[in-house]
Amino acid sequence: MAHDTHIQVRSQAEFEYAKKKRADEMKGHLATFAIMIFLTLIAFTMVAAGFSTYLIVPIILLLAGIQVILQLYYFMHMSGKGHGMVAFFMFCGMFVAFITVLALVTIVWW
Amino acid sequence: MMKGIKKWRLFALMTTLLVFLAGCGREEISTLIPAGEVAQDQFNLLILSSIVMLFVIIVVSIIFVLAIVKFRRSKMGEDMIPEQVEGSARLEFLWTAVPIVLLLVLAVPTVYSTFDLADVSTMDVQAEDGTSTHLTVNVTAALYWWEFEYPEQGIVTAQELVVPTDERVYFNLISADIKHSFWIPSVGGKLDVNPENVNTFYLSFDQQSSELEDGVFYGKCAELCGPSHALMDFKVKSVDREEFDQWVTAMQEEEPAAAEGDLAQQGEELFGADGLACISCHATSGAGGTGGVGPNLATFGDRNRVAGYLEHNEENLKNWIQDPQEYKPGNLMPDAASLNDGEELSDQELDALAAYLMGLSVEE
Amino acid sequence: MSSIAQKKGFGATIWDFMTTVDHKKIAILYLISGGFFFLVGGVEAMLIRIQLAKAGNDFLSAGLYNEIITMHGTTMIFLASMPILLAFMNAIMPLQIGARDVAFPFLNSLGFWLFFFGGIFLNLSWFMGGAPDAGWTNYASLALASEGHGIDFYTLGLTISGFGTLIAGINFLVTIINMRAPGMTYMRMPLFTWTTFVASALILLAFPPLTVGLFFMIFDRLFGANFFAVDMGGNTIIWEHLFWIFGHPEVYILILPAFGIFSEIFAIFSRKRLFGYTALVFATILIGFYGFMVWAHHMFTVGLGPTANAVFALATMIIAVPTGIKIFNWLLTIWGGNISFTVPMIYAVAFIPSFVAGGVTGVMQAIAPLDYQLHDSYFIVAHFHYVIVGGVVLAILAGTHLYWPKMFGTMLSEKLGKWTFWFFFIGFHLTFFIQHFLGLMGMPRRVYTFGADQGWDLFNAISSAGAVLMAIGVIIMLVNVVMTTIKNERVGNDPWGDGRTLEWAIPSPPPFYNFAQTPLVRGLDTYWIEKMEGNKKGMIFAEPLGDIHMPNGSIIPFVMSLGMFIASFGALYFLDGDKPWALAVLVIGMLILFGSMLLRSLKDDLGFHITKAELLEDAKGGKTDGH
Amino acid sequence: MDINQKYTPQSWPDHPETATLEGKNKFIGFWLLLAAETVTFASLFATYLALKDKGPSGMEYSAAGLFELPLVFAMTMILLTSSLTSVYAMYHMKNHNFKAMQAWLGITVILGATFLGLEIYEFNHYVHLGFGFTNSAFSSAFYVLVGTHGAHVLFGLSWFIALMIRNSKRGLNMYNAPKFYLASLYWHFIDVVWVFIFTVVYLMGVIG
Ligand code: HEA
Ligand code: HEA
Ligand code: HEC
Ligand code: CUA
Ligand SMILES: [Cu+2]
Repeated sequence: MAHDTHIQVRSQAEFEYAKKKRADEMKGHLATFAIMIFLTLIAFTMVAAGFSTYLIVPIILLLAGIQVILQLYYFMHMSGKGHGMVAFFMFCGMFVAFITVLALVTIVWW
Repeated sequence: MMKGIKKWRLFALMTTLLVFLAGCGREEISTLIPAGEVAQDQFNLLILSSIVMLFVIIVVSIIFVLAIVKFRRSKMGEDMIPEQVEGSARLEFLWTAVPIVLLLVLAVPTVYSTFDLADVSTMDVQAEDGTSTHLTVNVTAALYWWEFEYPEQGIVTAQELVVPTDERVYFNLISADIKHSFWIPSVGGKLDVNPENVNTFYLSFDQQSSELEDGVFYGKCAELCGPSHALMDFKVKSVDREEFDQWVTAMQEEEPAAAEGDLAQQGEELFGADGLACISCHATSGAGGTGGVGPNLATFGDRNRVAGYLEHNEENLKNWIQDPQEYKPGNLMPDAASLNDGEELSDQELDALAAYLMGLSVEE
Repeated sequence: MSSIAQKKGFGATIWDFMTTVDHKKIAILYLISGGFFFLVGGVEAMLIRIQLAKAGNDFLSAGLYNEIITMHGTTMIFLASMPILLAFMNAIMPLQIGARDVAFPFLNSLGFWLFFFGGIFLNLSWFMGGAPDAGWTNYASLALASEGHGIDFYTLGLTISGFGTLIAGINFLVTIINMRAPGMTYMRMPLFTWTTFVASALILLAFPPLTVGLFFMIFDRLFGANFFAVDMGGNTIIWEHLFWIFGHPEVYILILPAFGIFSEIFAIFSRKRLFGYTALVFATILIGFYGFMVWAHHMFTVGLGPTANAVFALATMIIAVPTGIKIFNWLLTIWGGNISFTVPMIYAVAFIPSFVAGGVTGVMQAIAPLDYQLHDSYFIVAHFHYVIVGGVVLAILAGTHLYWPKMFGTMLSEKLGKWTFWFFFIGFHLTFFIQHFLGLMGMPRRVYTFGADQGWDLFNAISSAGAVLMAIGVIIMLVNVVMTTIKNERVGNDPWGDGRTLEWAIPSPPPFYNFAQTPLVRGLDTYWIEKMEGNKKGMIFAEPLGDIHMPNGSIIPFVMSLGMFIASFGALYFLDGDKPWALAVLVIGMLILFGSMLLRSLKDDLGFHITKAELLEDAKGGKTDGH
Repeated sequence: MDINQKYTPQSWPDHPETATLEGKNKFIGFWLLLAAETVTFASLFATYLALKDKGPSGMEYSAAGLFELPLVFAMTMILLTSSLTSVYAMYHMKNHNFKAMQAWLGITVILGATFLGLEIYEFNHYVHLGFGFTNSAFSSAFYVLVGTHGAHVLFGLSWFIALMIRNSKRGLNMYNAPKFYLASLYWHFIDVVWVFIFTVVYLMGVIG
């Protein structure tokens, strides 16, 4: 285990490139954030504006879903390299989460 | 030693057969001797699934026994290295497909029956005069006893359910305290009695209980509900429609039958508000309710059991009144002494109460 | 015990085990405490059977009987079966994949101590005012009504030990994902490793609902919340759902590792590669997956409505298919093999008919309308003891014999082992076969007594007689363990002669650093491949001999668990009114817990190195001390 | 791995969080924990939905009558922003810029603490209105769901603070980089949960 951290010093060019890439990525994150704020605003506005419940509920749930995907895939890098198992288990978790919620809203009464 | 296993399997098969041949248990309580449409359906499912399962077991056993007999080391030789087979797609397919087919055989009647047994749509069907065409009984389960209310007829009884034969009887189940489960094994499967909702189902009774050795079907509480869960039994009398109607009429008579004889009259006094005030928990008229604190005793003299499970005689009754905790740990009836300012009841007083209670009857 | 431990005094040995982070020693801890709880649960089972031996027996009172069945079920499932299986996973799985240790040695120790203190906490209820008495399922309305603190011992104790199990599950998953030796692809992993993997995944996703349910119960009973208080708008069915969303996967958490152990045994003692390895792997995954979609089959009679019942009935039945695939692949593994009937193999062989009998009654219960009759009757008791005793317990007994030499370096007596087997096996069928019929004859479960007028006397008496045979079997097993330990005849790497996987390639017991050099895996059953090719060194290695990095031992896991244990007493008595010290105890416990956590995060724990020179010394027969 | 190994931005690997086996283990293990947390919160949400507006007869408060959106909106914005600031912190972590990372983490902590403060204020407000933990099934479910989230926020804050203090003198290395990374993952997860809380509890609560 001692041997898996040999240090690799990158050339200047390589380094500049990596740095640039990270800066680009950060810009993407900023955009993601803007979208999230926007989605949140829509959700709150719809409720404040008092549209029909049947319209609002599915839409705000959808918006929440999109936000979660943004968080997971952009902020948390779930599509990144080495995230295969991670994604698999998160999806299993969401699957169990989904059926749990489904069950408790359908087959438990009042 | 493998012969041992073979012998065991034979032995198991024999016991199975024997047990089935012996009729399996007592008529009053065995699911194997169905006494109603619902139980019959369920029994048929039992037989069907048992055949399928037996088939599975036999197939597995044959392969199994052949394998362990044919390929033992004593036959194959100490040093023999078998061929390292990887697998066979064809076989995998076979033993995926065959079980699926077997399961389909089970699935169809399962789904059909599930919906059929849950169908209570005819419950509220009304005849032209506005009365229901079917009998409905509201069952309330309370810590270790059962109350049966007949809303259409305006009567209440406890511990012993009286129902007409050869028709569907609908049940509304609710618990007064914690969860119980309502089960009459020989008449049909159970349904839970939850504290937060009314559960509804139907049963039908195709046999008159008087034909049974004990004269009643046995009912059980099937959900752990505390120390006396094991003793939370009830009894079912199934009678033909005519007799049932008579019983209802008798129950509807407002006044409880007057106590006969001195002893019983003394008992009635003790029972009443000026005596031990048993009446504050126990109603003695079929039409009257007590808010469900204690079982309605209007039909006590007709009962088959005391407190649901003790043999119905004065001895047990007196013991019960003296010290209910002794017989049903954790039940909610106070012992006699605590109702009598801390003093034990005298034998004479007990005799009186017993005489009175045994005289409460609506059957001729 | 390991040779290192023996040289030390008794106190030092104890200290060693309290601070160890070595997966092999933690395995021994799990085995001993799980074994102890198995005896406790077994004694409780015997009490149950004595009480039910005849009609109207008054050996146990009604209330005590309920406490005993509750503790029997809870102990057997949470404190006996699971920990013993975790013991085998700890002892064997890292060896099977050629890892140096598990991914988080520190957490491994924490997981054990949490389980241990949780179990002790639960059992202390016997001495502190009464055990829980609402059944192992602890249904909410009864649990809320139960007097005294029994239920609180249940909820708090299971919460603690549940955290331990969750930690163990995560640990195994990461170990398998990240620490496989070079060449050990997923499709070359031994089946026991695969089943450990899937069972751990089930632990990961099934324990949270239980924990949440337990917390609700704690809040309701101890802090005045209303989740299940019907008159306050609560709903008791929520508990049932949460419990069974956990509960059904739980039974597969038990049976999958058992399947894994049997898979190893069938291959080893038939001297044959597992037939349909790929199918076995996928069946394992499928069972795990389906396991989450069937829980409501425990609730058919609750009144969920026909649609829910039908859906869950069908979903449940499907599980028979992957399980069947497993059964038939095992049969084809021994078919054409060269079967040697050692003790582990006898258990494995006996498992097949026993488990199939239990499995098919499960499918019968899945037929919802039929289950209206079967539910909460002795038929259920028969079903689950057939799958649990006929599956899990037989696997535990088989695994104990199979892996004893790997864990302790000495073989259990084959002769006594066979005696144990016959007593246990015959007793098992005698006890539980007849219970199917008791159920069909109308006998509900969880009854402390039954009347002589119901026709159940004879069968109950037979059932109790069977239990006595089982007890004799277990006692012979104990004798076997003691005698073997006293004799202590040492064995080599591969005592069964036909080992196929990596764990048989290193000494029994393995040195504390496991493989001096990480092995290179060239296929399924890698050790067998090397043996067949006549490799004298046993294995091919993936790296040259070099320094090995090892984690330090630590007492912190023990102290953290102790902190939770103490805090739980505080919580338990918190609302009692007459116990002002409860809050103090709660706070002190929490301080110990968080203090030791803080200590852990502030103090860097970088481990130590074993040098190449020491390894060479060790290989020559010298001793390297762990520290 | 050597804790004293010094790095420069140029020798700092692309993915310091998974550059060592220990890091990789922590990384996978932590994600698995998040999967378990997903199920935990799902159970809490499911229970909340089942018990929403359920209480003893004559219960005073229902979701529609209780919740007010302005405060929740503010809390949401604050927490979302703190998610972004923690992304900035990780950006600088990858650039091996320790000071900037600490600064952004500091901002994240301040935002998180504000959020927590508002939540405590909110709870306190409800309790004063007479909507206490023990009042109804609804109130218990509400406080346990939102409170569990709050407890996670508290834990996240303590984690950040402990990491910042502990490592303030030694800068970034292979030993602590994974820890910073995981703490930030945890923070995002908290945000994910909050997205559902404001949607399911507050927004859907207000519309009844
Ligand atoms: C190790 C534990 C274990 C295992 C493996 C199983 C396996 C199964 N169980 Fe069991 N079960 C329990 C432990 C277990 N169970 C416990 C503890 C309870 C009671 C809890 C309590 O209430 O206290 C319970 C209760 C229980 C119930 C609830 C009964 C009730 O309370 O009303 C049901 C209902 O569907 C059920 C079904 C099944 C099924 C379908 C399987 C299947 O997985 C079985 C699959 C196996 C086979 C079918 C055999 C092999 C297959 C073949 C040879 C192929 C061909 C077969 C066919 C075509 C049928 N179980
Ligand atoms: C892993 C799980 C497991 C295991 C292994 C067992 C094993 C056994 N069980 Fe258990 N059982 C359950 C899980 C298990 N059980 C569960 C979950 C319930 C439901 C509880 C509930 O309703 O809530 C239950 C319920 C249950 C009942 C029904 C109670 C009721 O409903 O009223 C019965 C009755 O016969 C029973 C019997 C037995 C017997 C005879 C054994 C035997 O196999 C035990 C064999 C072991 C021994 C015999 C050990 C003997 C030990 C000694 C002799 C010790 C010597 C001591 C020293 C040297 C110190 N069990
Ligand atoms: C506080 C209420 C209460 C009082 C007062 C009370 N009982 Fe009861 N009684 C009950 C309850 C509750 C049961 C049902 C117990 C059970 O089966 O678990 C019961 C059961 C009985 C039974 C058996 C019923 C049956 O169906 O077999 C009899 C007989 C009885 N009581 C007689 C009496 C007498 C006589 C008195 C007065 C001395 C009395 N009770 C006072 C509550 C009460
Ligand atoms: Cu009522 Cu059991
Ligand atoms: Cu199940």
